[in-house]
Amino acid sequence: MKDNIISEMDVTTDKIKISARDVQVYYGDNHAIKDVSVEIQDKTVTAFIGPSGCGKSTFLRCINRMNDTIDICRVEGDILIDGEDIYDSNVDPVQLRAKVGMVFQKPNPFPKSIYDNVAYGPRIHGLARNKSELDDIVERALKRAAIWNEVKDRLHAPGTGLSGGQQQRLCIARAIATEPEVLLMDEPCSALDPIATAQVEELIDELRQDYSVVIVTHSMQQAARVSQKTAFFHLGNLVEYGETDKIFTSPEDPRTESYITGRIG
Amino acid sequence: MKDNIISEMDVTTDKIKISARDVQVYYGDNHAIKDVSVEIQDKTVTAFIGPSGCGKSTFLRCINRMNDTIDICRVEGDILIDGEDIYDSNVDPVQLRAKVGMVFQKPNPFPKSIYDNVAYGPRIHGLARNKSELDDIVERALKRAAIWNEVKDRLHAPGTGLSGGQQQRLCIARAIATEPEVLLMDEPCSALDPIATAQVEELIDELRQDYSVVIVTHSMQQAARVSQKTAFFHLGNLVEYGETDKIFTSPEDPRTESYITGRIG
Amino acid sequence: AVARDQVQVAGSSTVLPYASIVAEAFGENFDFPTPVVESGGSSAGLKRFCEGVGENTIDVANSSRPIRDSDIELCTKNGVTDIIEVRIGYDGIVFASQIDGPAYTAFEPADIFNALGSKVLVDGKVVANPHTQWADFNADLPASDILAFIPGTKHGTREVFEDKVLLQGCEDTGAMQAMMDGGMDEDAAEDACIEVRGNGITVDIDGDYTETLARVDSNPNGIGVFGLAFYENNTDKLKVATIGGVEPKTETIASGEYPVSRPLFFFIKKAHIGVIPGLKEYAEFFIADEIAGPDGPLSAYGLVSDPELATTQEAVSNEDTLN
Amino acid sequence: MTDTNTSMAPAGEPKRFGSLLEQSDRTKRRNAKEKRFRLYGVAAIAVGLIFLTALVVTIILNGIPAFTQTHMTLQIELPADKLDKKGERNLADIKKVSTFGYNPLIDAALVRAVTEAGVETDITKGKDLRDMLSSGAGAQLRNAVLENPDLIGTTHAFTLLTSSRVDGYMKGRVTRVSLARDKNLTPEHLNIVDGLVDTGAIRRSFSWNFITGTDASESRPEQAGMGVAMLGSFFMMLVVLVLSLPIGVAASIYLEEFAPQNTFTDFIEVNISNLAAVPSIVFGILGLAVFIQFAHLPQSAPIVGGLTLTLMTLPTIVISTRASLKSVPPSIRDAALGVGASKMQSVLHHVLPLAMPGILTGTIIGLAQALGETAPLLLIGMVGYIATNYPDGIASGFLDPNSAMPAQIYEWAKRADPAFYERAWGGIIILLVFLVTMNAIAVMLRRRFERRW
Amino acid sequence: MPASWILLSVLALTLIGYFLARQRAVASAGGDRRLLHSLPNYYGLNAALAAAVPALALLCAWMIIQPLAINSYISNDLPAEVRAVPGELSLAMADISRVADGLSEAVARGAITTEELDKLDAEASDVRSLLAGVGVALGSDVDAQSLDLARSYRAATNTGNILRNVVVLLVALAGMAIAVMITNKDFRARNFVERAILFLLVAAASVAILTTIGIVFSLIFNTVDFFSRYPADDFFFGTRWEPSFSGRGGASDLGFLPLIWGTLFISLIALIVAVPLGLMSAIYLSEYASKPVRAVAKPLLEVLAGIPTIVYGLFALLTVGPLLLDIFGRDGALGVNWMSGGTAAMTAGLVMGMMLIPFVSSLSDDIINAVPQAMRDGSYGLGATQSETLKQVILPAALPGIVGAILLAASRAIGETMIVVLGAGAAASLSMNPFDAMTTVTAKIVSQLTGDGEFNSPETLVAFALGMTLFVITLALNIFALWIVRRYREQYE
Ligand SMILES: Nc1ncnc2c1ncn2[C@@H]1O[C@H](COP(=O)(O)OP(=O)(O)OP(=O)(O)O)[C@@H](O)[C@H]1O
Ligand SMILES: Nc1ncnc2c1ncn2[C@@H]1O[C@H](COP(=O)(O)OP(=O)(O)OP(=O)(O)O)[C@@H](O)[C@H]1O
Ligand SMILES: [Mg+2]
Ligand SMILES: [Mg+2]
Ligand SMILES: O=P([O-])([O-])[O-]
Repeated sequence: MKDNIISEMDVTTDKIKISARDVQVYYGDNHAIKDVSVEIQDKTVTAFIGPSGCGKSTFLRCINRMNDTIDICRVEGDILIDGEDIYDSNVDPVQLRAKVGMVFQKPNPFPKSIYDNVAYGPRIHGLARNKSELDDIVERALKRAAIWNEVKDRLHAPGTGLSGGQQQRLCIARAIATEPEVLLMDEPCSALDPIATAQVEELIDELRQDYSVVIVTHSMQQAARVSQKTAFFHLGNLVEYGETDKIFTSPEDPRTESYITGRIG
Repeated sequence: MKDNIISEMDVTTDKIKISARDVQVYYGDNHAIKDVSVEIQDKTVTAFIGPSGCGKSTFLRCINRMNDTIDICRVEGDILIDGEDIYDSNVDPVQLRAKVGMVFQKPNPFPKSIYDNVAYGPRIHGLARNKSELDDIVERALKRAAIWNEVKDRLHAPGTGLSGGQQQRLCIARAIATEPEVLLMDEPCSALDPIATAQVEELIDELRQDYSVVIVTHSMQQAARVSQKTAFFHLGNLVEYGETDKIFTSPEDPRTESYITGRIG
Repeated sequence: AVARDQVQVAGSSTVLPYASIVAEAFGENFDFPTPVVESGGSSAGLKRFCEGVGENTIDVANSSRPIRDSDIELCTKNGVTDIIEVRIGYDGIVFASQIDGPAYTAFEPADIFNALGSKVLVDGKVVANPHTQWADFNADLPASDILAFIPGTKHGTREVFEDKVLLQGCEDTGAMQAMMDGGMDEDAAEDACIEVRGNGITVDIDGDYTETLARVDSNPNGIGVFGLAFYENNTDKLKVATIGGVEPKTETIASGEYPVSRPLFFFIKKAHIGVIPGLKEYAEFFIADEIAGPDGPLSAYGLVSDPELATTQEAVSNEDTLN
Repeated sequence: MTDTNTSMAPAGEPKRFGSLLEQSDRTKRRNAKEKRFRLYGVAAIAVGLIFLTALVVTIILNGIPAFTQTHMTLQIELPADKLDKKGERNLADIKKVSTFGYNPLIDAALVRAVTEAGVETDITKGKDLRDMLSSGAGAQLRNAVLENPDLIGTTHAFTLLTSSRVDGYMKGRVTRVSLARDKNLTPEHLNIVDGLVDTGAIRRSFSWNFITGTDASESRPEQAGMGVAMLGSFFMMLVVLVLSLPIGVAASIYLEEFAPQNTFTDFIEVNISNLAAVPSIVFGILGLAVFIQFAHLPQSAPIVGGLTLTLMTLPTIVISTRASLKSVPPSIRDAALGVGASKMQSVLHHVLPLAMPGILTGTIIGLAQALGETAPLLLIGMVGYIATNYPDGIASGFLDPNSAMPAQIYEWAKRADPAFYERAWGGIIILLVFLVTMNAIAVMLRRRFERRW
Repeated sequence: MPASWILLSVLALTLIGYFLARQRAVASAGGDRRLLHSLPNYYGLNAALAAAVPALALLCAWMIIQPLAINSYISNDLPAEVRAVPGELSLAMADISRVADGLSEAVARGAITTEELDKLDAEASDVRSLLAGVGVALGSDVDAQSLDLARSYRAATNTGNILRNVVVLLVALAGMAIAVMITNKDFRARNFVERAILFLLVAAASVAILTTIGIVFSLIFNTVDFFSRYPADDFFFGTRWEPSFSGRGGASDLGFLPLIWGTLFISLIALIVAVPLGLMSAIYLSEYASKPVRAVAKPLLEVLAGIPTIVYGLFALLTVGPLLLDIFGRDGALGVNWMSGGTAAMTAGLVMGMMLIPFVSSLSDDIINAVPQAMRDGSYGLGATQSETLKQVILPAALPGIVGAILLAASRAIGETMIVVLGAGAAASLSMNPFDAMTTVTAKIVSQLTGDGEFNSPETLVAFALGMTLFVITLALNIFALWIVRRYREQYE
């Protein structure tokens, strides 16, 4: 087993990958995200923390326009990825989502086999030239999501027959199989045991070498361990955003501080 | 805000509430629970820990016969509650489940209003004599599940429009509203922030005064904080079961030890 | 489009049996394909007939009623000007009841009117029909409940029934005169005469004679109104009543002794003759003596053959059109 | 917090849960309710199935006799001087003898047969004896001779259909008493029939003609068959299936998954449900106006029937498809979109397969309804005396005048001769077999797609 | 080359386009399909669509336009008096085209050579029997002018066909070529193909609108005509339905109220039968029944939907009606004398209800089955019985679909004809007694339309007004239903 505390590799750059300006989100009349502006760097892990219901998932879903699918949801403001406004009418949300992958808060495997769950993305994006390449991609994704050993003998059993944690890892495998440039993960370890959590964290750190990762988590420790930047949300506001170290050691906002110090997780 | 570390109240008795003997569970050919025997005491919080996919949820679901609903699932062995075999043909699973409540791993609010979600159990069990009594029950349950403040203004909005953590607490409120004698909770805090987690833990401790609580968790700290007894599962086997303190400080089985020491969560 | 090579006929379901018998024999004996004979009602048939001239319109319309001015108007509007009218014979209309039921074997129009009219003459006064049994007004008739299944108002038969039976009965009983004396004008009195009681005593049948038969079959007291051909095919279930002492038979109807009948027709578009293969041959074959004559298959099936068939034959072979 | 503790378990309150092994009163009540509810379910299905059984038994009892037919075998002399006066065996000459010309030959043969059988009878005229045979007998002979002119001058054995009354007698429908006032046949004829049955000349056997044959005129119920109408229905259903399923599913997908929520789509939605309520006869009016009068498609053609029924079936398929698309959980769509599938891909790859059972149900019900529908066919001219010519090819199968099974049944049920009534029920059996075969395929497909998640 | 050949050629080009574009796309990415914007199939499909769609559209248009064009070209040579009358013109043209087709047939069968055909003289030879020889029957002999015109008709058709084939093939080729040319690895093929598919979806959805427009148009003129002959007040608010024969002076009462009353009454009875039975069946099948029971019972119930309605009608008339009469009739089992004849709203309603069971049961069963297991688990976990779960969780979740199924059944009930004609009796009445004879709007549409009345009389035209009015009423009901469903819709997850 590897060292539990993952060594911080110095790969962060200063390049801005995602930049949000004055984002507002409404669910009908409910103003869920208020005036959020944030710049997320490339090759960095950014953690979103904050109390339940504060809008973390909502903001995350804005970044790959998953909110488009909720009828009553309205998004205002600009979000730029690589300098391009993703809410521009010319942007194809499909291409956007291929570039910005997502792991949802509630595991949602397709009612298909485990193999097909993972192979789906590579298939529609044409990432494999042939069957054996596809097999390789699936295997690698499952391995990186630390679930390969548990499912390697039942790749063709339905993905919905897995345990909660297994489903969560399956969904992670499914998301990374398409090799997105940005990966949005909404509480990816909530149902995972410590060892699996460590493996996923290791994966996140590895992904950071090439990609930009945004992760929502309730575990301060996890945020501290994997992220370089942290954003603290509260009641729809982005209260504080900065270096993870700084947020956890000397937060500027009293709300941040009281949230951090109340830590027990 | 209250103290984060909940004081251990000494209410444990030695009365055996649930006793399982040689339980085997199969999903088709998959032998998911192997030969598990365990005795769970009344007025105690028992934690089930173990790596993802080891059978915690499966075993938990055996205790209130929720596995009956899975076609391919087969349960062997005896499980006794208050000395009565719950797999006896005379036992009505409905009555059993009223007595043994459950919070599921994936939040599953009904597509109804928040109020109706919580009022559902009390209504079918006839716990309220009139509307205002029902209102009281709902309010109390929501308060105890630490979600009252967030939803009190939208009690008649759909429960499915809540955030992940809110849904989880709603499901907890729904389960405790029926006042079961045994409460089975499958990772009840997985989507909760530290403060909400603390509140739920407080609730669990309070419930212990009268009831028996079984909780599945991936957080060793949480297990250590809230439980008096801990069971460690591994690959379908119950590896070790005993006082929580003992399991965490001087485990007997090397597997337990390696799992515990690998802790990072 | 590929040119049409068979004669197309549509219209009355009363004429359909005869037309189909002819079409079948025509197909067997000529090199032309068997004509297509659609049913759908006289009115619908004439409407399609009058839709215009051309390949995609029908050639012949069967009808159980004469063509009316409004039909001709429609035809003219659409360019269907030369129409050959062919009367093929008569349809006898009979009253029949269940074979095991009471002896309804002799009626006068007055009896029917007294039984079914909504207002009748009782003791010199016009009153709402009080009769519940046939014997109430005619001791010769059985003492059984009045129940009649009469054609619905969509059927041409209903019109004949109203004109030749109810109206006749109304006049015979003096009810008509009494109504007119009571201040109605003639039209209003006629309308009052032909009004039936409803209320479960007269039942309109919108379906076919098969439905009437089913009703009669399950109601021993019921009498039904049928076409002669239908009755003749179901003598095992039905017994027929005489009207004015005359038994309905092809002979008595042809001679005019039996009063209730109506003529049957078909109409040909002259413009289609010579263009649609076999059209004229079909028309001539239909009214040939060996088919429509008293010994032909149509008569055997129940058509009352027309005593003036020869005139019709000549008109068809000359292609004489309506005025 | 502490105050809630005390209220949780007030001292002295009776324990809520007794032994699990015995049910509490409330549980008993609830379980009784449960049992009752379940019973309602069983009862509901039982009522439906009993009704179905009653229907099917009625149909079968009434319809089975239609599948057999009585024939008479006769030795018939075909004299050359009557059939081919010139003796050149020239088809044009032989054709000059009409079907009526063959009747005397049959008459003579009948007289001979009756004498040979040794039946005592008052009926001596061949013409009267011929009432025992179908009036199509002459045509059968003529066709045989035209096909094989060499028969002329020989005596040949023909198996001819008997008339519907004789057939009815063999089937027990017609009795001597019932013939007393019949003008087609007399009880006397039945003596002859009995005699000929003894000699084996009259036999009742399975009738393929009923399944494969053409319609016949009212004077020959014994000759009528369902075959051509069956082809008519087949070609019609082909059109309906090929058009209504894809169009219906496509329309539903658009409305349910792609259409923006606005008044226009509401308008379409209301429109579609409204079309389901439009009486089928109105679709007939529409079909007549649009396909025949406007588009100039041929009258009475299966393609027109198919198009009309397609329009009628569409709402059924759309409504059921939309309902089942709606029931696919949104998380499945999210999952697909999240890995970068396009909306179209998420629908085609995930949502549609999951909605398949409902779509197939709609198709089953819609097609079944279309298969059994008569009213619109009344207006586009597919009812009457039509199914008399076999289509000679695929194209003419769609374009030539034809009837359809329900229309043929409707037509037969109306006809005067009771023999047609029997055939109508027989036709219903064939229709049901057709229906069950069609459904079986869809049901099997549906079972493959059913799953719970 | 007949149309089927050209169709096959276009199809071939489509296939070729598919493979060429696919290959070209892959090649442009240097054989690495991962560099492509879309999956290779999309490039192929794009080219296939480009080849097929414009070409086929053109082909269709051409096939419609060419005969029209030739007709007008040829008909110029017809005598003026023939051309003046549209009917005669169409007949003359039909004759000419029949002769022309016959001549082509004769040439094809070798009964005559092309040279002989050119020299053919109508006076000298019997064209009619020549054509009869190849199976083309003519109504009359062919005169010289017809023969000439038929010959030019044939020539024009041949030329037109050749031109058509060439142009269509060129268009297909061009479409394919352009699509293949613009194919490269960055070309957004998927977007193009999906837009094309979306277009198809929209087209499919608009079929419904076209149908509605069609229905309105096929009813409206005659409806207007009706109202010009019969006062609208009397129609909409009349309480008597008593058509008589207009020959006698038009004393008909054509009141709509008794008919719509009968329609709603009978539909209501049918729904009272079908909805509980259907819903309970669905619930039992989806939640309680074992797999084999479900696999058998569901398709069996579906057979009920496919039995021709005339059979139900006969069943109502012959079996159910007398049975009810035995119970509710004068000397019946209950001795209540509510019913005076076997045909009644009740008879028709009951039988129709039976027919509608599968409409409710099968659809609802599918929808109930689609409610996620987590919902059931949630409820069972709280100690709910199966029926409580069903009634309070599953059914509300499945409500939109179930309402759809019920609406469908209601629609069928309103539109049903045969059962009513045979089962309900033809009497229009405003009675409150379900055991009275009644009739419905649709039954009257059929009977007035197929009856013996004059076509242009109010008695027949009323059928269209009835159809139109019913259409508007059901439209209103549907708008109301949509509103209800919107209000009570619950969504899971
Ligand atoms: N419905 C099912 N059908 C088939 N196999 C199942 C099903 N549910 C669980 N399993 C299998 O049974 C084993 C135990 O699963 P279980 O859900 O009990 O794990 P768990 O301990 O709760 O894990 P986690 O912490 O990830 O939720 C796993 O291998 C899982 O894949
Ligand atoms: N589909 C929806 N419809 C209506 N309101 C919603 C919907 N989804 C979320 N909300 C509301 O928006 C607010 C923010 O929700 P969000 O899911 O972003 O919270 P979160 O920060 O992810 O919380 P958690 O940690 O509990 O998942 C909450 O008040 C929630 O109730
Ligand atoms: Mg969230
Ligand atoms: Mg679990
Ligand atoms: O079909 P008919 O017009 O004769 O009633």
